[in-house]
Amino acid sequence: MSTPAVRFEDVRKRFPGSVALDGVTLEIAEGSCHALCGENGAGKSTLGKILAGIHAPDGGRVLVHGREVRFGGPRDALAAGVGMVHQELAFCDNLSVAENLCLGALPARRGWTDPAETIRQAEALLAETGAELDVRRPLGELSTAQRQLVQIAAAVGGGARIIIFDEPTSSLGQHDAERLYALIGRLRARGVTCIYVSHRMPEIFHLCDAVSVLRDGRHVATRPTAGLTEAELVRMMIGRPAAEYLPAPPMTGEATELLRVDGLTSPGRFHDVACTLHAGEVVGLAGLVGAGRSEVAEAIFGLDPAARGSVWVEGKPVRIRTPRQAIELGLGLVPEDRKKQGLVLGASGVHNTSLPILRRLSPGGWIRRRAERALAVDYFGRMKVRTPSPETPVAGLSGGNQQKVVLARWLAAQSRILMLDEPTRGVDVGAKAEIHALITELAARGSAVLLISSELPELLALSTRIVVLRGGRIAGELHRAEATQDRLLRMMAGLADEAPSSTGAGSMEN
Amino acid sequence: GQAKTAEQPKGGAPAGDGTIRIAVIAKSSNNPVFLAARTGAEAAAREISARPGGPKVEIMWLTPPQEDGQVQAQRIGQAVNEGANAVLISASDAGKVAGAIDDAVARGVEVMTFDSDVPQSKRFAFYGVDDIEIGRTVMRELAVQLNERGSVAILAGNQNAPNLQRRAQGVREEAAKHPGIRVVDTFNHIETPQDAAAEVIRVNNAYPEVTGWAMVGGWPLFTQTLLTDLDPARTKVVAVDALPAQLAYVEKGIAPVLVAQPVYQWGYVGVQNIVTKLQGGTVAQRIPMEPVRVTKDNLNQWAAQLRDWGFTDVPARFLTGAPAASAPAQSTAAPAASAPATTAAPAARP
Amino acid sequence: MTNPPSTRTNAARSLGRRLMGRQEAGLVLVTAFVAAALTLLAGSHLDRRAGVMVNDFWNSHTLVQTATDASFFAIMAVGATVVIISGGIDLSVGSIYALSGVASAILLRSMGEMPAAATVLVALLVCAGVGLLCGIVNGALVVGLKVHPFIITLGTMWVLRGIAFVATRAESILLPPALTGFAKASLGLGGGLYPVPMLLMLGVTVAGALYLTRTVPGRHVFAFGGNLEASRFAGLPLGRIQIGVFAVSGLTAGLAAFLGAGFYGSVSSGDAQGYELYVIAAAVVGGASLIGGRGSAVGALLGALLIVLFRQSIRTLRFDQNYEWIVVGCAIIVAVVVDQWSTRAAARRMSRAAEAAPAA
Amino acid sequence: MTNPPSTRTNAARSLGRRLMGRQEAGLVLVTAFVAAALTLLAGSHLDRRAGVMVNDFWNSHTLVQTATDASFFAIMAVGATVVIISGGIDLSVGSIYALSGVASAILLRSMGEMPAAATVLVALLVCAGVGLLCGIVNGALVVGLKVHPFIITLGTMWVLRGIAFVATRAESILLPPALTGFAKASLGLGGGLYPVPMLLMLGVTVAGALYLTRTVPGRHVFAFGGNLEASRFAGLPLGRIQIGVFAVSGLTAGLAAFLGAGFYGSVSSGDAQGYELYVIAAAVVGGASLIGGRGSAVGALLGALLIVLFRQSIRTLRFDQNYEWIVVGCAIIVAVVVDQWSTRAAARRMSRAAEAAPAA
Ligand SMILES: Nc1ncnc2c1ncn2[C@@H]1O[C@H](COP(=O)(O)OP(=O)(O)OP(=O)(O)O)[C@@H](O)[C@H]1O
Ligand SMILES: Nc1ncnc2c1ncn2[C@@H]1O[C@H](COP(=O)(O)OP(=O)(O)OP(=O)(O)O)[C@@H](O)[C@H]1O
Ligand SMILES: O[C@@H]1[C@@H](O)[C@H](O)OC[C@H]1O
Ligand SMILES: [Mg+2]
Ligand SMILES: [Mg+2]
Repeated sequence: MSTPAVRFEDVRKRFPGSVALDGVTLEIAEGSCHALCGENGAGKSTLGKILAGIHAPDGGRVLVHGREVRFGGPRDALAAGVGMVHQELAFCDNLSVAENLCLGALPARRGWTDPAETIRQAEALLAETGAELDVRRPLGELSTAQRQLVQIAAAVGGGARIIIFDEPTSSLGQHDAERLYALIGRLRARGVTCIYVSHRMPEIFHLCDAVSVLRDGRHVATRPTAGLTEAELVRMMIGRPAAEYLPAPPMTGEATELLRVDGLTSPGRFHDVACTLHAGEVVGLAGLVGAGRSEVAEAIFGLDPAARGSVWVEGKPVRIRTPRQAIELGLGLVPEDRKKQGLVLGASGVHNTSLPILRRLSPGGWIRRRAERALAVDYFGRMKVRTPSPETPVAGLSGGNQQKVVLARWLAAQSRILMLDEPTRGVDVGAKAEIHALITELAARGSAVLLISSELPELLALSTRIVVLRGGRIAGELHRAEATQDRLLRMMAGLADEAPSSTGAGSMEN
Repeated sequence: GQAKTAEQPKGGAPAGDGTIRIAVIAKSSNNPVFLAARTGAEAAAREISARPGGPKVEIMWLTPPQEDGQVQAQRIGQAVNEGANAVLISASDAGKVAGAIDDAVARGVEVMTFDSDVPQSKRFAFYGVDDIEIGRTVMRELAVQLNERGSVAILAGNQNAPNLQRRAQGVREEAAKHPGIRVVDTFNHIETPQDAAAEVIRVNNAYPEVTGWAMVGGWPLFTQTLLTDLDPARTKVVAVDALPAQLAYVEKGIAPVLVAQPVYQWGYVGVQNIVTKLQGGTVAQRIPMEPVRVTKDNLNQWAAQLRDWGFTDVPARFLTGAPAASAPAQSTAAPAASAPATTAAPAARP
Repeated sequence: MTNPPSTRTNAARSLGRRLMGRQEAGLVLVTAFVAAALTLLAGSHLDRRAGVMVNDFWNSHTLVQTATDASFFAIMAVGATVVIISGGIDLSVGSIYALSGVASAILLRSMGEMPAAATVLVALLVCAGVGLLCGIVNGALVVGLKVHPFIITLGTMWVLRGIAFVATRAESILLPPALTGFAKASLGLGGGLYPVPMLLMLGVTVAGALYLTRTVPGRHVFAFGGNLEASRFAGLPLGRIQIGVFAVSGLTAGLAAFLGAGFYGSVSSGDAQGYELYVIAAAVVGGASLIGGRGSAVGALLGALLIVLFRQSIRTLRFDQNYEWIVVGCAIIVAVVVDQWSTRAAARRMSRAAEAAPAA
Repeated sequence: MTNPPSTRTNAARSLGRRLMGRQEAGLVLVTAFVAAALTLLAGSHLDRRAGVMVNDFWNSHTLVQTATDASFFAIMAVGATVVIISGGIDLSVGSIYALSGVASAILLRSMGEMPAAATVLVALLVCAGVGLLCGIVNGALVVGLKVHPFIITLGTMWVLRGIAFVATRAESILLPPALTGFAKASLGLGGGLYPVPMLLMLGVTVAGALYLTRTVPGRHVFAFGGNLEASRFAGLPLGRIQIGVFAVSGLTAGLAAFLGAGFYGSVSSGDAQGYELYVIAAAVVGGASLIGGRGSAVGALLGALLIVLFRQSIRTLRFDQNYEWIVVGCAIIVAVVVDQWSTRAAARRMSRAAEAAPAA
């Protein structure tokens, strides 16, 4: 334990538009699992990418096992035994899983690739993570969760001695997350050093020995997790005590029905889905990854041309074939992947906010730009969106703030029926609490919210009722009074109610 | 390749049904001068087919859409493969088609060139103007118009066309003989009327001293813009060719002289000579085409001629006084123009 | 451009800013620099009318002629910019130009003598209509067949020119003098100066700028090109947007053809062959990104002007004509590189300014 | 194609499968269909040598000629496919063709009389070398200046042709007969049949297919075009990959120029003008996706063959030549649409098969 596995010394990095790292100095002990925490945009990923050779620091030094390194690219880092599980799941969809897994060093003999060897190596890598997949499949066919597993296998399998996990569980359900925890345990047993970036508090305390906190690109503190409380950690991250990490459950009474779907079916995706949303209600939609939750929401929103079924809005039967019709009926959808589906990254916050309702702001097709800006500024203010200016392209905002812009869009559209698909994925604790508060407030003001989340505590805390989807069919429904994490998990997995769970998620509850 | 008789199977004998199929490959179908060549070739084919006891003649028009020597070579091969008896071609790039011509001849197909020759090949005859000479003529006429004094710009079309290059060379050679004339430069351009006209306007601004234009093709005068932009009192143009749109420039005195190629004859005379050759007759290796000097004096006659050659855009005002189709197109005789350079050269007749 | 604002110039400045961003300001500088260099390096000649020596480049005739040369490209480049912002490309504009011109000429010929105003109107309507129609066909094919715009417009580039060719058999067709009278109206300038092409170019640019920055369909084009998936989730009418951009591109090609038919007084099926590449180059030099999501009408105008200036420079400086291709090819690459640098520099400046000023 | 495998045919099948996927099988069917239709619809003529009537299309001369005509496009299309798989585009191949040919002709002229083998070798080395060099310049500019390949290769398209033009002063230059002797060698076929272009085309296609499917640099091209970010994360040498694809494209243009110079016996700076679009069209008809990540060398060959067949059909079926543009334009769009449909259908079949059989 004399020389640390990694030492950052006064590391600096600036991007056009922001200072990502402003003189970070910290050490990661050999063989430890070290958490990196901080708000969105604090610089966690940037620090990881510098270690993995993807970015070159503008200043400072990086020492690996006591020796200064200057990586010219990821290849150098891999050679020095540093691997990274990236936050963005980037793959070549046109190649097979096997080729993606071996991409950095494709097996070859005398200049010719060796497909059999590629498959063998890929299967070995995957076996390590416990994922079961045909490595010959094109990667494009995999679900998000499967991609996440492949990403992990790729980083872990390179024989790296230091591995950076950048929000590896953000797309994983409970079950797969447990497998990852086990994997990390095995890695540590082999003496591998892990750097673990996450916004999920329970994970950090469950997995890590020490935690370093970054704020605005600066190192705030490094502490052993033993003896640290969640509240203390949150205070270090956001610079003030978080009032309430999860808000109180919303009040409910029977109110007017805003949305009802019945017999909703999309062949091969989901079957016979029925549910009802009332004004003032937050209905949770639970399910394992791949259960079809996103697909259901997208189908309701008119994005699935193959979907059939009956839909009523405010009691009237409607046919929603395009998102446009959905928006006109007062629906809003915050999609699962904000960068791909939510935002025009190169456009300003104002333009992103007004996007679906531009026509309403533009009599005769001419945009009333003053009104447009005022609207955006109003909602940015209410939602505490942090941006240099409303005209700044949203590409330059942190993840949490980007998510708030997507939410602001539907508030500005006055949508009464909101479907939120993983609204806090990859969002830091502070922003998460604000989004939670907002959901509660929206319901209180008479909107109906359909909340899709893979984080059960979030679902349990916010929902009035929770509908569980399994394999594209409704597995059941639990009222908040009867819902517990354990019951939900069993229902999601299709287990009998009584059997006790072996990989208790309960172990993660603080 | 001379005097082959019909008994020899390799002598380009007619196909089984006795039809003579002649592939005509002009430089590009985008160039209006070749429109008349096609009309001429088809007229000759009709006439010969109508003769009692004469062979049936069929024209295969295989002109590529854009100038490309390589494509022309390919089309020669295709014509041979599809049973053509003869090929009539105006080469975009002589070097490129020479091999294909020789291959065709080796496979028993007669080849004749027109407009743009391939002298190094085994083609049996060429029919067309002498390009160096026509360039000289243009410059000689221009020198007269300029009273032997002034700066001249040469407009030369596509820089890769060998016949146009030779014409420009002829212009320069002739200019050297006129001490009062200075050539400022040779200007190439995309061969569309609008691009050519834009080039003339640009050069006029950049070289204000230019008072004479020697054009080895008529392109910019297919537009009307220079009718207002060139002042006949100051600038004189002499151009090769005299297509319908160019006539207004003669009328206005901007282009007092056009050195016209009787483009219809390319096809008409070409087909006649090919048939003569296929039937065992003798054909001269070089059949000179004499350019026609078009001026105000023979403008209406020329206009009527153009109409008879198949052009649809001859301005009506030039056609009113003219004799209704004095049938010059039917014979191979050139229009009876009074100009000195005018001679008709129907070379070989069966 | 980043000086502290003074109240006096504020009004004019904000007007300018409405149509022109930082990006375009950089291009204006480059264009001005090239023009200044040409003026300095050019010789001079005696103006016969005025009887004084004038600069070979900086004289009203050459300037108006340069603007005229640019006008055809610029008008089409505005349309091309719209397509490029949407992430597409339109290779068929040269052919649309030819077909629109040919269609109007054939129609006018068949209609016989007409009053001047009627002639101009018919020509305008036919050119614009045919251009628009071709554009809509392009768009509908792209949307309906789900084939990359490069291939669709490559196909229609051949097909449309083929139709124009079959219709004319490569003959050039003259247009009635009324049309030339319009396109070459002196509007009081006199002396062989024709301001109409320049004015039409400015008009189309302003219209394009307003369309792109101030209308809903224009804004939708940016969203479409910026992120197609997000545009779908935001309920934008994707098919209509994509058909729209090609319609605009076709329309501008038709307008350019109207201008060209009038100005040159004749049309042929070979017109504007190869212009598509110049037009795309102009749009990109003007700051449009071929990846989509970025571009401006004013930039397109400036891009076209710059390319024409480069070509002009060879003649003005009396270089050997043979080097034209080499010069233009190099200049385009250099212009795009310079534009990208200045854009990046502007972004850096902006971010530094944003850092200095606290969040709004 | 989805029948259960039988052991007997397995070996041959797996060999075929290595070079040809489901995608190409569809194209082979389309090509065969077009050829069959042409044969049925074509007339016949007397073969003067053999003295028998032969089909206008289905005769050894026409077939070899069609393959020869396709060979130049096909060789370049293999290179274009590599660029397109990487997500790029190369507009300069026609100019590289011209410059390579011109360079070798000038050099051979200056070297005077040489033995035949030496002449062929020098021409091959110069053409391939110049092509490769131009390609590397393209790639280096794209990588170094961070400018879209469309613009870089548009610029070099003009510049390289300009250089060829200045070097030749637009004259066409003849090549020594040794070269023609090589390109037109009968290889025992005789009777005016020239198999060399066809063989070279097949050779380049097989080399291209092996490169793309079986070598590490080839797989890297797919990765690069499939997802740039993922390729970066995997530590791939991005700059080298991108320079590499343009180098391959330049090389194939140089090889096509070598073939063309020999076969036609002369070169000029105007050679292969506009071929870039045919070549790209061939690659896309052959299944390459302009978005990147998809394409094959065998597809490129078939695409080139199909386009040449479409052009051929106008003559074989005795349509008026004037309709060539219209026919080719329509055919290209139709071919790409058919290809996309069959690809989608294949994907559906495959996914259905995958659903039926549980994952291994
Ligand atoms: N490639 C880039 N270009 C420009 N700015 C960047 C880039 N990468 C990161 N940034 C900026 O650097 C800052 C730090 O980003 P980073 O991704 O390291 O944050 P993070 O702590 O990982 O946040 P999150 O929790 O949202 O993942 C942010 O302001 C971000 O916008
Ligand atoms: N791009 C894709 N290609 C093929 N199948 C897909 C794709 N995306 C998702 N699927 C499949 O569709 C089904 C539903 O997936 P989806 O991820 O939308 O479910 P979900 O319940 O919303 O889970 P998540 O937590 O990821 O949002 C799964 O069987 C998944 O494998
Ligand atoms: O004969 C010439 C022809 O070859 C050229 O291409 O166009 C103009 C004509 O004068
Ligand atoms: Mg991050
Ligand atoms: Mg989902």
